[in-house]
Amino acid sequence: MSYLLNTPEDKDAMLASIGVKSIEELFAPIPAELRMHRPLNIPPAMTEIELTSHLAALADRNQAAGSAICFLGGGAYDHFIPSVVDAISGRSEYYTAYTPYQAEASQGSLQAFYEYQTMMANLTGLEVSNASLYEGGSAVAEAVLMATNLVEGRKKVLIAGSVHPEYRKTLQTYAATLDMTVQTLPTPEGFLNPDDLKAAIDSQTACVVLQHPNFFGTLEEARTIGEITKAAGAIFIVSFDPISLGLLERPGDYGADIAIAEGQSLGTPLGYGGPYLGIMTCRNEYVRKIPGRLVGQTVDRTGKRCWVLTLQTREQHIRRDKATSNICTNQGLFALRAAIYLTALGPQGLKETAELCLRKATYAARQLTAIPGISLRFNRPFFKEFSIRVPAKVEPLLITLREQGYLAGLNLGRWYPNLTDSISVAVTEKRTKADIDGLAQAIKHRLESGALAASL
Amino acid sequence: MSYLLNTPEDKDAMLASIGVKSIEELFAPIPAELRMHRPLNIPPAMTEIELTSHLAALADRNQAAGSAICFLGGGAYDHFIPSVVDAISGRSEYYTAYTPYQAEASQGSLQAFYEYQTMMANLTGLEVSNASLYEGGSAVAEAVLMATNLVEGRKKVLIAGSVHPEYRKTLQTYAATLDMTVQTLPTPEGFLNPDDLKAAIDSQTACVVLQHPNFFGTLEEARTIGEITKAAGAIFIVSFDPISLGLLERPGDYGADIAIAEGQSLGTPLGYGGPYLGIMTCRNEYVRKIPGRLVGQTVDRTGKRCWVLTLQTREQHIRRDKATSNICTNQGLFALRAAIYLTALGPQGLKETAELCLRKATYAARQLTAIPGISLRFNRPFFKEFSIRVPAKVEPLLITLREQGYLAGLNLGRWYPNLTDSISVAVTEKRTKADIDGLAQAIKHRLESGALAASL
Amino acid sequence: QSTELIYEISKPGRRAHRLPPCDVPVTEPVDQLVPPQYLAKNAPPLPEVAEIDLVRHFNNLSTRNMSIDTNFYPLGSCTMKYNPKRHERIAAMPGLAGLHPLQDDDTVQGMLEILFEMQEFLTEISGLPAISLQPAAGAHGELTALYVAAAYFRDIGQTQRKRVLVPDSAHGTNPASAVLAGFEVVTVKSDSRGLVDLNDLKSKIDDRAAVFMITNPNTLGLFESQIRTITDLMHEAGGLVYLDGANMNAILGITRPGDFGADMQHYNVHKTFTGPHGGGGPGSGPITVRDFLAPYLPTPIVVKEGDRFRLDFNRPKSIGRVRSFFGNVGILLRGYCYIRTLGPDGLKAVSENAVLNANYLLSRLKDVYDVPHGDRCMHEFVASARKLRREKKISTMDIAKRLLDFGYHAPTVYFPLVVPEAMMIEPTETESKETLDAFADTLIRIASEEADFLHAAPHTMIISRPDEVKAAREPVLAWTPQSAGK
Amino acid sequence: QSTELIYEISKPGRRAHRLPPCDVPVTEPVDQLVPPQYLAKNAPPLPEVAEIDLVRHFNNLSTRNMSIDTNFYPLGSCTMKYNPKRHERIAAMPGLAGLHPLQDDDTVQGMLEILFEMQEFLTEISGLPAISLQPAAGAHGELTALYVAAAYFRDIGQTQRKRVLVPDSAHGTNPASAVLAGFEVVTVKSDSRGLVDLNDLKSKIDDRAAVFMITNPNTLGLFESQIRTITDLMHEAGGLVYLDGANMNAILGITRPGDFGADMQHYNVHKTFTGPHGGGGPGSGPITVRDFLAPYLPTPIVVKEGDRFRLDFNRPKSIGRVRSFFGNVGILLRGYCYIRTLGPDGLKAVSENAVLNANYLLSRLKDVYDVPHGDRCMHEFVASARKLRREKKISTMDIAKRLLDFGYHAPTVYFPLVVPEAMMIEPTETESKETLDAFADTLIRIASEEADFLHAAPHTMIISRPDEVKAAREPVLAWTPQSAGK
Repeated sequence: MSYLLNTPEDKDAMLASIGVKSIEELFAPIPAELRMHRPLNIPPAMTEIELTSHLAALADRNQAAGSAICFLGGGAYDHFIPSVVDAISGRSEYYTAYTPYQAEASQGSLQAFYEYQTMMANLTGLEVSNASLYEGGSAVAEAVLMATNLVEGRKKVLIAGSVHPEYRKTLQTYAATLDMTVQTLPTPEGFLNPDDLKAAIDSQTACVVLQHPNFFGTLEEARTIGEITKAAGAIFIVSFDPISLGLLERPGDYGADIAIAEGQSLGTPLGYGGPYLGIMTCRNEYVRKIPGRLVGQTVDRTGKRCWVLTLQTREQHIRRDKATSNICTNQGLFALRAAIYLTALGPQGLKETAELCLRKATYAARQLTAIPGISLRFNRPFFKEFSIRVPAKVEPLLITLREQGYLAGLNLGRWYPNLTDSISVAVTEKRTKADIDGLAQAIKHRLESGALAASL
Repeated sequence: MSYLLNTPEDKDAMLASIGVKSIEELFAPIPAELRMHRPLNIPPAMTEIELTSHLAALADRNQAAGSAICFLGGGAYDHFIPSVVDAISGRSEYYTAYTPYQAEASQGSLQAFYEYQTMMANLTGLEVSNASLYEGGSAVAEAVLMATNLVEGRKKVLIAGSVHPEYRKTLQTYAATLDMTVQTLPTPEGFLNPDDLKAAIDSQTACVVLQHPNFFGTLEEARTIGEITKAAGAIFIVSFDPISLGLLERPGDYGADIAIAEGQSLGTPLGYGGPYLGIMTCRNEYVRKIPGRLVGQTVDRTGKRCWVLTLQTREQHIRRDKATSNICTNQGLFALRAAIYLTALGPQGLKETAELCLRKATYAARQLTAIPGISLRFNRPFFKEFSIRVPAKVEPLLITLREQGYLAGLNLGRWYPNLTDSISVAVTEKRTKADIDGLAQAIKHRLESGALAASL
Repeated sequence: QSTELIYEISKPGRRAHRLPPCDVPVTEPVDQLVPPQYLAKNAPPLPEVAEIDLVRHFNNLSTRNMSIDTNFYPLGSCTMKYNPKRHERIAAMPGLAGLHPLQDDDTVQGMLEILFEMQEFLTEISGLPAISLQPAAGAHGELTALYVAAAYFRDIGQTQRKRVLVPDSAHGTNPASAVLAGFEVVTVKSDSRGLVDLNDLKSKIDDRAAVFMITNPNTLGLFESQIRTITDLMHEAGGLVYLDGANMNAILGITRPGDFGADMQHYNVHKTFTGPHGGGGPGSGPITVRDFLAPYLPTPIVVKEGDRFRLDFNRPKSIGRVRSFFGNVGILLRGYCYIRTLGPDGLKAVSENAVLNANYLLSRLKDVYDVPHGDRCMHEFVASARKLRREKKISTMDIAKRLLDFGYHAPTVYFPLVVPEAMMIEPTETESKETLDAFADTLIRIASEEADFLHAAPHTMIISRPDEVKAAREPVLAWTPQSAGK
Repeated sequence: QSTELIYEISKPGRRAHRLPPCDVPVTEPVDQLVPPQYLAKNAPPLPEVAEIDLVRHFNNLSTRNMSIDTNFYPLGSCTMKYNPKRHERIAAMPGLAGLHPLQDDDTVQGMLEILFEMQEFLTEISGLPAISLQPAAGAHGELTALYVAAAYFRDIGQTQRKRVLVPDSAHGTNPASAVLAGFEVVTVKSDSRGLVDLNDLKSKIDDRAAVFMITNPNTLGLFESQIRTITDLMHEAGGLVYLDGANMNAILGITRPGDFGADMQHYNVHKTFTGPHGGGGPGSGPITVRDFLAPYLPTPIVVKEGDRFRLDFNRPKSIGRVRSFFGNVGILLRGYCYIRTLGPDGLKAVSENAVLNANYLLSRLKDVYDVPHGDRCMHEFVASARKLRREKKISTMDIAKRLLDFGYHAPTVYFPLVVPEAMMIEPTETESKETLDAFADTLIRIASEEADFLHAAPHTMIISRPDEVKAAREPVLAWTPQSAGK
C-alpha cells in the first residue's frame, strides 16, 4: 500500500505487543451495526505514473492564464511571482511543519511570520498585524465582527456597494445569525459618494466598510469616508489591494482603523481561487480583539531573542466560547510567500510594479475607449482595473475573445443588474503592449464584424 | 545590477580600504592595448519577467516528450521520474554545494555519493564504483583507457559495431592521439557473433567493448564474449542499460571486468542530451586505476563513522600528469538523483519497471510487425528497444507520424548505411497500450494510403 | 546561529527583483494619472536586500523548524502524516495552478471535473449525500455547518433553538464556532470512561437544543460507542448532530458519520487527506450534510449536466457564501490525488494502520505513562504525566521540551482539558515500527531522567523555554528599530 | 545525529515507488520473452524503504552540507557565486527539459535557437570566432582543445610537436589533459612575481612545442601582463596558446583571450555563468578557437540557415566527438539565462565587482595573513599561513577547519603548489561588504586563537578531522553488512 510501512512481520509483532489477535479487534468499540460492510464506492488506486497522466490530461482541459492572455481581475490577479517565492516556500521545513506550538522547534516559521507581520504593519501604516486569515472575503467579515466587539451596543454595519460582491455576500452570511444589520450603500457612480454615507451613518453605526481601490478598480474618497466614519464614532474598515500600496497612500495614513486585504497578489498563484491569504492589520489599541494567530518577540531562558505565539488568550483553544474568533488553521504558507515576495520586491520593486500596473491599465483603457462605441463606465481615477461599457452583448463578445486566446474581462452584469453592458478589465505588470494592442484589435474586429452582421 | 550587492557607498568604502581611487585602477595590470574598448556585442539585460516569457516562447517552439508520444531511444529514454527525485535533488544544500573537499562541511553529499557507489556496485555485481563520469560515451573511452593501463603493452581495442555509434565515435577521438588501434567488429545480424570475435582477438588485444542490450536493443552473447575475452587475457568492458538490470543478469556475474553505462534512465530528464550520468564500476583489484572521484568510509578523530574523498593520489589535482584521468568536475547531482531514483524503486520496483518495458516493447513489436510489410530487422531477443524494417522511405514516414504526435523512432540509416530501411523503436514503462496501438494504427494508415497513392 | 531579522540586514539601494521597463508610452507623470491626494509620499518601508541575502536568510531560517519531512511529529489531533511529493508537482501544473477563479466554466472543465469527483468521494466517505467544498479550514467548516443549521431552524420556524451542546472534551473551535454563529454553548460532561455522560446529555436536551457537536473518535482517541443512542436522543428532540471530522483518519471505510447518525460533518482535508500543513495552514474544511439540509449549503456547488460541469449558483435557500471564490482548491486537489492514489482498499488500510500504530505505541508506553482512559484507542491516545508530576515533579511540558532534544516534535500537550498533564499522541499510519519504538524508548528514558535536567530542557535547540509571559504582557508584534533590543 | 545509511534502514517488503499494472496482454512469462540464460536469478540488492523514509533520510542528509544558498563559500578557482532560482524554474519547463537528444531538428527549433545564440555569445565574450559547446566540463574542454590542436598539427604535417608547456602554477587538469591527449608535459617556472618566467619559457619553446596552456588571470589571481609577449613567442615558434578559462569571471567585457593572443580557450559555464555546482557537477566546458582551428572542432555545431536552425554534422576534418549527444545543455541553458539577464553592462559589472570584492578582502586580511604575490589581485588571491605556521604552529588546514565553525566554507587550500600553506580565496561578486567584513573579522580572530584549540577544529560540525590515511590505506568504497562497522 502506498505510504504505509508496516510489513506483515511488523503487524504481527505490534499486535502481540498490544495483546490482540487482529487489527479488526482494535475496532471492537465500533458497534457492528454501524460498520460499513462494503468497500467505499470510490475508484481503485492509481500509481504515481497513472495519477500524473490523469491529472495532466485534466489540466490540459483547462485554459490557464499561462496559455491564454489574462485580463481578469475582481479580487484575483495574474501578477508575476518571482522564482524565489516558489523555491523557498517549497522547502520541506516550511511547508510540512504545522502551527508553531513548540517555539523551540519552530523558530523558522515564527521568525518568518514575525517578519510578515512587520511587513504588513509597514505596508498598511498600522501597528498590528495578525499572522493571516483565510482570504479577503472572510477577512471583511472578521473585521466587522471585531469592530462590533470594539464598539459594543452598536448594531449597524454600513458597507459600500463597490466592495467586492462576494465579500459582501460573505459578510451577510456571518451577520445573519448575529444581532446586527448590514446596510449596503449603493455606488451607482462607481464609488461611495460621501454624501450618501453622511445620510446613512448614525449613532448606531458600528463600522463602515470600504474597498479602495474598489471592485471596479476605481479609487474611493477614502480619507473623507474615514473622517465621516470617525466623526460618527464608528470604526473605519478598509479592504485594500496590497500592490496598490506601491503608489497609493497607506490605509493607516488616511484613517483606517482596521485594514484587510486579499493577499493573493503577493506571490500566491491564481489556483482557481484558493488557498489565498487574508491580511488583517489594526491600530495598536485593538490588539487584544484581533482574530487569528499573533507572533510576538520575547527572550528565552538565556536571554536570547526569540519568537512565540502570543496573546493566545484571545484564541479558541484557550478561551473556547469566549474567543475573539474560531480560527485555528490559517494560511501560514501564504503569509510566508507574501513575506518572501515583498522582500524580493522591496520598496522600489513594489513601487515599480504598481506604476507598471497603473500605466498599462491606463494605456489599455485608452486603447479600448478609442474603439467606437466603447466608453469608460465610471468617470473616476483607477489603479489597475477599470470598467468599460461595450456596444454589444457582453457574453458572446467575451466568448469570441476567449476563442482568440484572451480572457478579456469580467461581465459585471453577473453581480450588478445595472451593469449588464459592462466589462471589468484588469491589467498587471505582466501584460505587454502587444497583449493590450492584441486585445484592442480583437475587440475592434469583433465589433466591426458584429456591426456588419447587424447591418446586413 | 542583478545579483550585485555593492552600493555606491560600499564601493567607496572598499576602494578606500584597498587604497585606490577607482575600480578601473584595479585593472591596471591588464595592458591598455589588450583592453576591450567597446561593450560586448550581446543583447541588453532582461528582467526575470522578460526572461521567463522569452524562454517560455522558445520552449513552446519545441515538441517535447510530454506533448508528443515518445518512442525514441538510442541511449536516452523517456522513463518516469518519481517526484521525490526532483523534490530532493532540488534542495539547495545539494545542488548549490561543490565537490566535497571539506569533509566536515560535506557529509551530506559524501554519504549520498557513498550510497550511490554502493547501489552501482550492487547493481552491476562489481565491487567498486566511482562517484560518476560525464556520460555514457566518454565513459566507454575512459574504460578503454583504464583497460589499456591495466594490461600495459597491448595496443588493440576491439569494439562491437552494435555499441552506440556515438560512443564508438567518442572512443575513436580519445584513441586517435594515443598509441592504440580501435577495431570495430561488424554486427550485421544485430549482435556480435562470438566467432567474429574469436577471429579478431589476439595477444595484442587490450580489451573488448560490448554493449548489452546493444544500440539496437537486442541482447548480446555477453557471457560467451566475456569468456573469449578472458581467454585471450584481455579486459572485458560492458556498457549496460541500468533499467535492464531489473531483469537481466548483472555484468559482474557474467564476467565483465569494467562496467559502464549511460545513467540517464535513472532519474535524469531527457534535457536534449545532457547533463547525464556516466556510470563506471570495476573489479576490486583495479581500484587504483579507476578514473574519477571515490568516496570512502573512515572515522573522524572521535571515532565516528564518516566519509571522505579518497584515493586522491589517482587524481589530477594531486598527480597532475601522472593521474589516471583528467576528470575534475563530474556529474554529482545526477549521481544523487540516481541514488534517490533507485531508492524509490527498490529491487521490486526496478524489476517491475524492467518487466513493463520488456512486455510493452514485445507488444509493440508484435503490433507493428502485424502490419503488412513490416518485419523485425534482427532475429534476436530484445529488452525495451527493437528495430523494424519498413516498406516505405523512413524519413517521410517519421515526419508524417510526428505530425500526428508520435516521435515514432530513430532512422537507423543515420548511423548504419546498411539499415536505411529500418527504424529503432524504444518503449518504456510510461507508454500505454493506447499509445502503442495508436502508433501502430498511424503507421498502418500511412502505409496503406502510401500504397494507395503508389497504385494510383 | 544569528536571529537577525530580514529588516536588520536591509541596506538602502539593494534589491532582488527587478521590473522591466514600461513598454507602453509614458506620456505623463504618475500624479497626472492619479490625482496626487491619493498618492503616498514614500514607498512603504520594506526590506532592501539582494536575492542571495533573501535566499540565505529564509533557507537558514527554515532549518530552525521541525517538519514531517525531517522529523517524527506526533502532534495529536493534527494528523501529521506524510505529504506526498507527487501532490506538489501535480498541483504546480500550469493547467491547474494558473486558473483564474472567475474564468468561465467552459474554460475550466478539467478543474470542475476534479472538484465534482471530490464532492462525490467526500459524500461517499462520510455517508452524507450533500456537500460544500467552500470552507477554508475545519473551524470554518464548523461555522458553515452551524449557519446551515441556523438557516434550517429558521426555515422550519424553530428559532427558539439557540443552544449548541458540546462535550467537555471538545476542540476549542466547537464552542467558538457556536458563539460566532449566534448560539449559546452548553457543555456536556464526560463520564469516567471518557465518553459522553448520557444522563448529563439527556438533562440538557430540550426544544432549545439546536445542535450537538461531537468528535468521534473523540479527542481522547476513543470511539463513542453510544453514538447511535446519542444521535437518536437528539433527533427525537428535533435537534441535529454535528460530527467534528478532525479524527476521520481513524474510520475511513470502516464506519461513516452518516451511518452512525450525524446530520452534518466537516473534513479536515489537509489532515485526513494530507495537505501539507504549511506552518499553520492552508487547510480545507468541506462539509457534508443530509439531504434535507442541502438547500442551505453555500453556493456555488459543482453540478454535472451530461458531459459538462458547471458551477450552480441558483440555490434560493442557500446561506450564501462564507468566503470569496470556490474554496481552497489547492488543498482539495491534493486530497483528490490522495484519494485516487489509495482507492477504497488503501483508505481503509490507512485507518487500520493508523489505529494499529497508535495502539502499538500505547502498548509500549502504558507501563511508564498513565493512560487514564484505557489501554485501547483508535488513531490517537492521551497519556498523562500526572504520576511523574506527583512523584518527581516532572511535568508534561518538561517531557515535551526534552523530546525536542532527540529530534522528535512534541505531542499536543495539556489538551484535552479533561486529562491533567495530558499528552495527546497521534503517530499516524505513515510511521514505521522502528520510529515508534525509538520514540517509545526515548519517552521511557526521559521518565527516568533527573527533574532539574528536564526543567531546563531542551538543551540542544537554538532556543530554550521562551518567556511567554513577557511576550503577552509587553507584546512586541512587529520589528521597529526600537523593538529590536526589547 | 545518526549516520545511518539508506541500506541500514532498509527492510524487506517496504517500498516507495509503485508501478501500474501491465496494460498490454500478459501472454507468457518473462523467461519466454527473454531466454532464461540472460536473466538474473534475483533482483539487484537495492534499499527497501517507504517514501517517507527516503524523504527524511535525504532531507536530513542535505543539512550536513554547506552550500552557496546557505553559507559563504569562498572556494578559490571554483567561482561559487549565487545560482539564480529563475534558472532552475526555466530549465524545468517541459518544452526544454523534455526534449529527446535525437529528435529531428524541426521539432527543437526553440532549443537550437538558444544554443545558436549561446555559440554567438561565447565567441563574442572570448574574442575567438569558432566554438564547440560539446565538452561536459572544464577539463573535458581542455582535452577537446588539445585534440583539436593535435589534429591541426597532424593536418599541417607537424607531428613532431609533442610537447605541452604548463606553468608550475597551473591547475592539475592541464598536465593531466595533455597526457591524455598524447602529449608530453613540460613545466614552466613562475618568477618571483608569480608570473611566467619568460627566460624559462623561452628555453622550452622549440619546434617540439605544440601548446602553451596558460590560466589568465592565473591561479594566484594575477593578470599575466606579459601575455602578449608570451603568445607572440609561441606563435613565432609555430605553436599554439591555450587559455584555461577557469578565471574568466575576472575579465568579462574587459579583455578577451582572442584579443591577448590565445588560439583556444575553454569556459567553465557552471562557474563563470553560474550553473549550480551540484555537489561536484554537472559542469559545461565549451571551447572557442581561432578560425583556422574551426575545421577540427567536434560535431555537431548549430548553424542558422535563413530562419531555420540545424545541427551540422558535415565537417570532414572534425576530430569527431568527445561524448554522446549535443552537450551539457541544461548548464548551457542556465548560462544563456545568466548572459541574457546581465547583458553587456551587467557582465562587465560582474567582473568589476568580483575584482573589487577580492581586493577589498585582500586589503582587510593582508596585515594578518601573508599575501606573497602583492597587495593587488584580480578576482581572487592566494594568502599564506606560513608565518602563523612558523610562529604558532597553526597551519592552513587548522584555519580552514576552524572557519567551518563560524559557518564559512573554507577557501581552496594548499593550492597553487607554488605557495606554501596556500589559501586561495575567491569571494565572487555576489557577496556583500557585510559578508566580506564578517569573514575577514573571523579570519583575523582565528589567527589569534590558541594553536591546540585550532588543531582540534572544527568543534561544532557533525564530524571533525576524518582519518584520510585510513580511508586510503584500507579503502571501504561501498556498504556491505561487513563494512558497516569498519
